[in-house]
Amino acid sequence: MSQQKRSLAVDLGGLVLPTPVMIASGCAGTGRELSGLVDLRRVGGVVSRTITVRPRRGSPPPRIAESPSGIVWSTGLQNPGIDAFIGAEMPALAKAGSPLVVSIGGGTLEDYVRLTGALQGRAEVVGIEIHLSGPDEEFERPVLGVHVDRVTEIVGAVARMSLVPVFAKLPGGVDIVPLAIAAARAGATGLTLTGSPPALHVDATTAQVTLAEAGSWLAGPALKPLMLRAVHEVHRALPRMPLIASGGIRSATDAIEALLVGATAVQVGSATMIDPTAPVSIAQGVMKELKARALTSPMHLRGAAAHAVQRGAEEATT
Amino acid sequence: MSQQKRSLAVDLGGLVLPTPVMIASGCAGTGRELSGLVDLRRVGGVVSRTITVRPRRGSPPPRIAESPSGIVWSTGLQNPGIDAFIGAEMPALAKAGSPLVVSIGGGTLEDYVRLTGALQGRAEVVGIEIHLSGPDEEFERPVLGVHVDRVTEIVGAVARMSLVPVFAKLPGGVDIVPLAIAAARAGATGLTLTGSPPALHVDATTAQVTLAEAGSWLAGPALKPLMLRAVHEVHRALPRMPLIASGGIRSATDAIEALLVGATAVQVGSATMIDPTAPVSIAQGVMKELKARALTSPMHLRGAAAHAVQRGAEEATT
Amino acid sequence: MKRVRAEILSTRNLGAYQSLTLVAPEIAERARPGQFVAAAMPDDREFVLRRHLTIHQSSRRGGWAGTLEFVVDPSAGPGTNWLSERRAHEFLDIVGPLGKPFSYPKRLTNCLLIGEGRSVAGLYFLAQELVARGKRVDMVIGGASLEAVFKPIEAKRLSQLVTVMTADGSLGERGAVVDALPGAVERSSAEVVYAAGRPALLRAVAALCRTRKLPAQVAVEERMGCGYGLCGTCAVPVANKDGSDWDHARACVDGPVFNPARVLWDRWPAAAASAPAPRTDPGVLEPGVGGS
Amino acid sequence: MKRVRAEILSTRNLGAYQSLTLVAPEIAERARPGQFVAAAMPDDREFVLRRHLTIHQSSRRGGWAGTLEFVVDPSAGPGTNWLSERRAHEFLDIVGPLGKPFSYPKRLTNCLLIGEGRSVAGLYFLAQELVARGKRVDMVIGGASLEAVFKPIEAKRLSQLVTVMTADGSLGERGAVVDALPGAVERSSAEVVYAAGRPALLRAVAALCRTRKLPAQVAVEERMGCGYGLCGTCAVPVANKDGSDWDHARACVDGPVFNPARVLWDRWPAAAASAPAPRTDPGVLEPGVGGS
Ligand SMILES: Cc1cc2nc3c(=O)[nH]c(=O)nc-3n(C[C@H](O)[C@H](O)[C@H](O)COP(=O)(O)OP(=O)(O)OC[C@H]3O[C@@H](n4cnc5c(N)ncnc54)[C@H](O)[C@@H]3O)c2cc1C
Ligand SMILES: Cc1cc2nc3c(=O)[nH]c(=O)nc-3n(C[C@H](O)[C@H](O)[C@H](O)COP(=O)(O)OP(=O)(O)OC[C@H]3O[C@@H](n4cnc5c(N)ncnc54)[C@H](O)[C@@H]3O)c2cc1C
Ligand SMILES: Cc1cc2nc3c(=O)[nH]c(=O)nc-3n(C[C@H](O)[C@H](O)[C@H](O)COP(=O)(O)O)c2cc1C
Ligand SMILES: Cc1cc2nc3c(=O)[nH]c(=O)nc-3n(C[C@H](O)[C@H](O)[C@H](O)COP(=O)(O)O)c2cc1C
Ligand code: FES
Ligand code: FES
Repeated sequence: MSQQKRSLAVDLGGLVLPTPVMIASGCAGTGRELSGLVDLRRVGGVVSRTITVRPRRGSPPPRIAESPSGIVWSTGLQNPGIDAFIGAEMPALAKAGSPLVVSIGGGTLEDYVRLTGALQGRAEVVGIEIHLSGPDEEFERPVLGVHVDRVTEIVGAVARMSLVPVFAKLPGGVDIVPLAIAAARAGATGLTLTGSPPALHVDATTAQVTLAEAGSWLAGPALKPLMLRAVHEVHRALPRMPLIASGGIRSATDAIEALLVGATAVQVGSATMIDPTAPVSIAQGVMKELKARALTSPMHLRGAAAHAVQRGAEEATT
Repeated sequence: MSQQKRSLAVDLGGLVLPTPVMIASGCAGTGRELSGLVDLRRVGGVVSRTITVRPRRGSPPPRIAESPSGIVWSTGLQNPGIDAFIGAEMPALAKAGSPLVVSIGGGTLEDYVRLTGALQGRAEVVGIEIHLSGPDEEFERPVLGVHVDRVTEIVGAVARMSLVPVFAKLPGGVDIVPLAIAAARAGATGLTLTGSPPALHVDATTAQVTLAEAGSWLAGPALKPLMLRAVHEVHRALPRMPLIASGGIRSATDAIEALLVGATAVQVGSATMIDPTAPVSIAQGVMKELKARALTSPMHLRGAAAHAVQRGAEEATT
Repeated sequence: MKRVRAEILSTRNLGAYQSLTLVAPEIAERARPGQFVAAAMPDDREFVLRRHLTIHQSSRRGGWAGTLEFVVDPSAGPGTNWLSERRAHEFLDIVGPLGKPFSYPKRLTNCLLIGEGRSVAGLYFLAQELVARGKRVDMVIGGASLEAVFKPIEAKRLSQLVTVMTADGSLGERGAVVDALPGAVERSSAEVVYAAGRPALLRAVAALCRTRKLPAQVAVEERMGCGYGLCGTCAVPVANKDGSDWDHARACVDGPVFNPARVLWDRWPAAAASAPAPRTDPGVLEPGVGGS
Repeated sequence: MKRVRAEILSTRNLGAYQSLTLVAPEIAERARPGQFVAAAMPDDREFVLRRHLTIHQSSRRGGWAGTLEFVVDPSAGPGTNWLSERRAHEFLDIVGPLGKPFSYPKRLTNCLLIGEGRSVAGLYFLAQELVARGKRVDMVIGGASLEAVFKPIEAKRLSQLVTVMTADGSLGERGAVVDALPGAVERSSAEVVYAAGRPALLRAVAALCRTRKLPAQVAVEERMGCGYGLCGTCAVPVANKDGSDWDHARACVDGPVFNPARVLWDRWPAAAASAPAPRTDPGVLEPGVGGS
């Protein structure tokens, strides 16, 4: 083992990233902003904000508020639409030096098909992340990706069309294992666990719901124990599926916890907003940990968490 | 309005509580402990720990750990079983001076039927709260109350049998509106929103899952934005249904936020553990707020939150 | 834009506010009026985002060279309160200078600067630079009461005509800053208007300047998640150049200084809404279904 | 049990530890050895539970009447670290005294007290009360190194025979406390054993006392959610009196002092497990499915 070179590189079902620490969707700007703040060549990967077929102006301000150890956000997925994105934002993001995963979102199957088609053959794009937390325009349901039928249909279509690895970002705040199994069966290369769960911020003084209510979501450290449970359960159900942990990761310890319960890589969202160098310092911390444990790859940590206590509650006495 | 007497009393579908601030299940001890710490006559109501048919020893230690602004707990629902509970704990809890709601939990329909039967005609019990977050032993599913079919069946059976109001405590971390509608249709008097969502605590140093993994749950301030969203969505779907908010409430402001989005009462769990007088000081804070707003009842706050911004994201531009 | 660990050189209480002066030459050298910095909050707190602070002073030369000053309202919330309790020789994690600064008029001379409360702090930096460029500066400032009017003496020092408004009449005239605008524009024969403060005030400034056909720049304080363009949470509705369409601009990188004629005030709820209703008004609250 | 806002009278650094003395007469008057207090954490922190602290000293009489002392290990985590940074004249929100205390032997005389690290602090309070009752006290104490041995001089003052063990041999003998137990029991002709510390040490004490048929009491430190019986998180597996059945007792109200003969050590994972494996041992980690 000591002969083997130590490397942070991870393999997500064929997509090899230089480090396991990526920047989460919606927290990486439009291409130019990060360059002055962090050396993007040392970031494992960047996920673009979620791009839709048509441009979206997003939610009116305010779009952000705080909760205990959390951030409630509601951008309404503002984005320039796929054409403008491919024309300007995508080249800038790709040039910045980190592998680029494009997040796509929509309300109909057709949306996802068109988005995947538009990205086909674009050399800058190393992967597609499927955002599934928006409203379902065809089935008129508040959240598209909460239903096994739609996850199967949409992930299946994108996976069949895409020439690059496809990651399904499953919604947070839901019973996740059935959705994970559906996405895996439909052909996803890997899963991002999880999207921000639905949240609400209320201002008691003015008696107002502060942010756009249908599109407010929780991010930040508060999510960590929920993310760990989701990763853990899905890893147990699908031990071979590459998992990318997202939710509450801000330190190397957080990242290692996610790897220990089954993640292959992690995404850092709000921690990047607060400290743009976090994705690099977290990767450095993971490297330090590998050295301390005499391991050569972060993938050796994967799913290695032992169980301090037996599973579940004790048998009832009779 | 100024002629009317100002009172904190709230009416939960026929169950009148002296204040809208209750102590949540599992955080109120076994009857004797709280008396020395808080004047229980000034607490809106006490929910017992969840009682099962047979005694349960619960999970092995450790059973608690912290996460950012949260508590991860795993008691494994330790309890003496319904018979011993009725013999000793229930009288002590009732004598303490606050209206007593008994939480019942099980893995089969029969469990719930037997528990409701055992409580029938017990004058000390003003209500039943149905715990639905345990594993389903009949259907072999990890969480019983995540499925509309089982919520309908179990809540229906308990509601039909019970002579006192019945509150379904719906699991946290799930798509909640369909479950709420099912519980309402099945005859629940009200809903407790929500139970602790499933969580996990990992110790990176020892590479161990710290607490019993299948039974670890998140409590504490971190939950507030998730609880507010759940209450808000269910109140919109079921505007007449009495809702009891549970999750992250530790101040009068938190409680008022919950009332503003549709709760009639609130439960205080971890905040009672940290400060046993919290349920009283929160009620006092609500009273102060009523005075400041020249309102005579907390029920006037119910669902009064205005919406600062229009619902959801803006229409996409074309 | 730099990220630095900056030592606090000194702190001062100024009426209702607290000022902090930092040693941050990398930022101070580049800072221009209207720009801001983002200060990290301490570890272990339940509030995690950086706090954004308008640069009040930034000195490139002289005894204070390399220093940077900002002003906080300790009563705003936990973050500004924490900042207000910092003392000399402690360190802050600061990113800056951030955002697009005010631009200076090339030909025009008479500048009217309008602000409320602590938002005035950034205008003094601007006033100083304008005066150094030979412009005439007049000011309208105000606050709830004497305590909340930020450095009125400094306003007098930097400008020709100063109008001070307080809600309780404890300093200057009784009333809101917005009430004083038409008179002040008249008196100062303003050719250019600058403003900083709440959206409602900025909207009033925009309306006045449109009527009087005066060029104007306003600095907004929309809530921010990052401050450097990553998160898209600092939205301000702005028309494109030819007015044919609009989109949400990012206040942190496209602003915080905007041309008020291009802001779509009707699409900005905080600007459209009147001030929050007083808490004693029961009318704010419609009885819910459970109400009597 | 009382809840008080207690002023910090003084603080002291003691090797690796920090001691805090509070003015809390309502608690100090009732406190007995083995009991603990629960200190609230400050607002706005992301760690919210009270921290539990064994009472090291509690004075009913004399110059220190009404005071209470406890000792924290600042390196344990954020809560104890915050406590270790408190200074005189600040206030703490404290609930106590909590839990069942040690009981004193009626007839027997020779007491052996065993503890590790800062857990020894509570044993000194016990030793003092035993000595006041005319008992003979011997002690085995220890720690990782000299710095981590809590007040060895005080141990000497309170007891006849003291064995000090350090992992690095920097004070007393090289080794763990557990290694010194058989010899110490022999030398002290112990009739009663008291212990405090990690479950693994307590388990070793339990085994020794069972073999030697010595009565014993051990104070556990199981993680607690509240400290006063509300939450049921402080589980310790304990046999019922006749040994026919067992259940999880609550360390906070049924303990923290237990009869070690009734604790089901095999059902207590922290007692069953050996010390955490060293971090440099790759064997702890089985390669996952993605491993090479
Ligand atoms: C470009 C810019 C410059 C600023 N300059 C200063 C300054 O020089 N001095 C200063 O004290 N503050 C300034 N602010 C505002 C300051 O950043 C916020 O008030 C701060 O985030 C509040 O933090 P808090 O923890 O004290 O209170 P919080 O609890 O976060 O907020 C308190 C209240 O203020 C409101 N609020 C939150 N964020 C903002 C915001 N960004 N703008 C306006 N209101 C907000 C919320 O509605 C909340 O009710 C500026 C903000 C921006 C965007
Ligand atoms: C009855 C009792 C008496 C105690 N007396 C003292 C005392 O006198 N002085 C003192 O410094 N500490 C004492 N402790 C332990 C102290 O309460 C915990 O170490 C403390 O909660 C740690 O808080 P923290 O924020 O510093 O670290 P945390 O981050 O909360 O914990 C640090 C590490 O300590 C472990 N831990 C957490 N809680 C406990 C616990 N209750 N017991 C043992 N390990 C724990 C965790 O595994 C964690 O890895 C006592 C605990 C109990 C239950
Ligand atoms: C301001 C903001 C904008 C976001 N935008 C998107 C987005 O466009 N698409 C998406 O899939 N997730 C988006 N997210 C969610 C993040 O990608 C991430 O899943 C979430 O923030 C949780 O991770 P964190 O705790 O590391 O922030 C956004 C989060 C924030 C805070
Ligand atoms: C230690 C502990 C034990 C609990 N036990 C139960 C229980 O037995 N039954 C139940 O329905 N909920 C139980 N809960 C959940 C609480 O009732 C409550 O729903 C949850 O803690 C969230 O509220 P909070 O943020 O106010 O703590 C428990 C919570 C804690 C922290
Ligand atoms: S605050 Fe993040 S983009 Fe402006
Ligand atoms: S710590 Fe809560 S019951 Fe013991």
